[in-house]
Amino acid sequence: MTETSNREEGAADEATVVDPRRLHEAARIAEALVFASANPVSENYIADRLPVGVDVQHVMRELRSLYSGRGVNLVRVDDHWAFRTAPDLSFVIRTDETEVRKLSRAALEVLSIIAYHQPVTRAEIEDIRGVQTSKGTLDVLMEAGWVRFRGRRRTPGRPVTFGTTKDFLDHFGLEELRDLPGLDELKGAGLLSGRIPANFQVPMPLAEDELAEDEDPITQFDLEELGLLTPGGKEDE
Amino acid sequence: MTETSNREEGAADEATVVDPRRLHEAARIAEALVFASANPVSENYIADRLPVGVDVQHVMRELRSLYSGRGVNLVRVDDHWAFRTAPDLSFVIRTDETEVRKLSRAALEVLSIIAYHQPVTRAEIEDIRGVQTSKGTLDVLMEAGWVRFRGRRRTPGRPVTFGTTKDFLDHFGLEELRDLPGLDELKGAGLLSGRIPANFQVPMPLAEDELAEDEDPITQFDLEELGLLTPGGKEDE
Amino acid sequence: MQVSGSKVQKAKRPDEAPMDQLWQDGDARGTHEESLVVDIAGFEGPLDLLLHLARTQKVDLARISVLALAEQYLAFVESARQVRIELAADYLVMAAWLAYLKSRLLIPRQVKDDGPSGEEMAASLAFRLKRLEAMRDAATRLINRNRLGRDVFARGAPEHIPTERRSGFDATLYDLLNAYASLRQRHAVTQVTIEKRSVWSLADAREVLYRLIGVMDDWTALDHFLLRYMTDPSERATAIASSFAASLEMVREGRVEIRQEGAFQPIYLRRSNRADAPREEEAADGD
Repeated sequence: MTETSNREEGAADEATVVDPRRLHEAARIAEALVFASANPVSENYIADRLPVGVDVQHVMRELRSLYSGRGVNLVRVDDHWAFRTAPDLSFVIRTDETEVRKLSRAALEVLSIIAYHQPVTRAEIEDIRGVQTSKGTLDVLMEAGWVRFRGRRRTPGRPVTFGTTKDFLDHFGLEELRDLPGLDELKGAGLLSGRIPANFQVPMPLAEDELAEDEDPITQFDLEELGLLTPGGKEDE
Repeated sequence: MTETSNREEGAADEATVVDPRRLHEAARIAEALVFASANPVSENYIADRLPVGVDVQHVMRELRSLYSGRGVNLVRVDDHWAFRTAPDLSFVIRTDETEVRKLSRAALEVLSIIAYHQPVTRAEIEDIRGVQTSKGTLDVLMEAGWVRFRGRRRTPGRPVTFGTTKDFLDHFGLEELRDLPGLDELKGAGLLSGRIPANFQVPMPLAEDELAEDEDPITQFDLEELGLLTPGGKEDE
Repeated sequence: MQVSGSKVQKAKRPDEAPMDQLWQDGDARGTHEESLVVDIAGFEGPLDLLLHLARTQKVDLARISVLALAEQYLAFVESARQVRIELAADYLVMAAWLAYLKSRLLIPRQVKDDGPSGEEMAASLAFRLKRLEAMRDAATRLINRNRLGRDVFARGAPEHIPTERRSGFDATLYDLLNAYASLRQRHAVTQVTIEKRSVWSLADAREVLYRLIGVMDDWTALDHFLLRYMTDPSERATAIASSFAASLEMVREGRVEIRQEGAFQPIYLRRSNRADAPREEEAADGD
């Protein structure tokens, strides 16, 4: 909490009445108020919260010049104050970023079923969920990079099986699929209530590189045959 | 992570030669990046966006000291950086709508046990509290984003373990877990290991070793009188 | 800080009624018998109650008499019984353990006896009380820190969310598990009639017991203490049978080891080494 000496000069006009310590404190308050507010803050609102006898306009002018050369500027809009990224730096903030989207409830459900029940076919996913799964949901999960085609079930129709990816483990902070909590642990954590039937089971997922007994590995040929293109493969790159 | 650390090493040497203009520019960028986000921004993320050859740690240290006396401070949370209002100004900023999550006594107790003992299993939490954890408790803490499944203990039964999150550190203003209040004393007193420490004696003042005014130092004789023999007393074992 | 010593009264003499001690600590815990049930509900389990009782001994944990504490607790449980207050099983199991502890402290050790000594048990209890209290203090310190959203504030108008994730989607493990659990739950519940919550079975009691003996990994003969506190005299015979069955079940699960010297001898239990972190200890298995 040391005072900045250069302030004293600028404050010359009021300096006779306000001591620099008070002024510095006022600046800290104004700064914090504007920073924490979701909307631009009116000058009156700030003034009400400053120590008595401190001129709000003076304080704000000081603050504005303090921030003028910095990465963040204090700007005034209609008697309201707000912090904004310095215009010349907007490129750092918006470049490569795509907006991060929240996964829909449906997508979360499908993803969790795939995680626990893999290798699992689409029909099985629908059976567990009790509703049809739109193709879009699986696409989203593929796009996210968390779900992949694992193989094909050796049953009539040779349905494709789904599984999770390495990125899935990374994202959710799991070392291996076996780290997913089991029935007792979900119960213990309060995620499942005690009111579940005795035969209720939470499967222990198969490791990602392990094939089930009735599963064939998926090949490029399969993908082409099915008219499936690995997502992300074409679009962005 | 590994790539950046290489870079940092190399950059550290150059830091002295980097011209101040470049450094100032880097500081502006870092400032803008951290300022623009409500959540802590990872050091790697910042480093990726700084001019080549600038040491991110150096820049952040400089920025931290620049903001140290101000109304908004730069704080570090687990290799991430964030701007936060200065704690002494809370009275100005707090409004009636301001509210933090209220925790039950049980939830708070479980939270601190997880924080100090992590990674910790549910059975261990219950062992420390001597009572079953009610279903909702862990759920509440996980929903708050303060507690997470960490993995599994490499012991028979492979129980899942719990730990705290970055949000936990951020919420309680901790730079890292080592900053947990009283951690060293608790460790020193053997209170964080599952087993009774070898030198554990029944009689031991709780936090501090000073005796209250109305207390005499305890002696072996007193203990016998109380019907207690310390396990450490039998030295022949 | 929670209950401080300020309102707690003078050191206890053994002949004093323990209830007086308990209810005279006015703050937050009532002062007359009618509020008894509420008072018990105010405790976070038997260890919490013990901590509270320990504080009423005036001396701090350093100089606590574990024996006196055990007696106080047992007297409390007895009184609760007399006024027909139902105590949660956790409390009763602790009572059983303390009754056993008391017997170990009072009866001279037999040569052939290889259960834990009373002193070891007392030390274990004191350690656990101390550890719990330490965690409480830590919790208090934690909660009194400058907290985000209460004392310290983040940028109110964030301009972007920095992300290094290759994936353009966000979700936490908790979101995922929560989605899975509630989905499965939803479908499970539609198919079953809801099971009625039964009273504490002996298997449940054993589970709690197993946790209570936590730090004791030596042979412990808790059975008849457990039965005494957990059951009605009239049901004791069947209870013994089912408890024995339950313990065999736990043995099969590898959670406990069990031993009996001979017919009608006490049944000794201990936590199985397999179920826990290894500890160097030559098993004195005499069977």
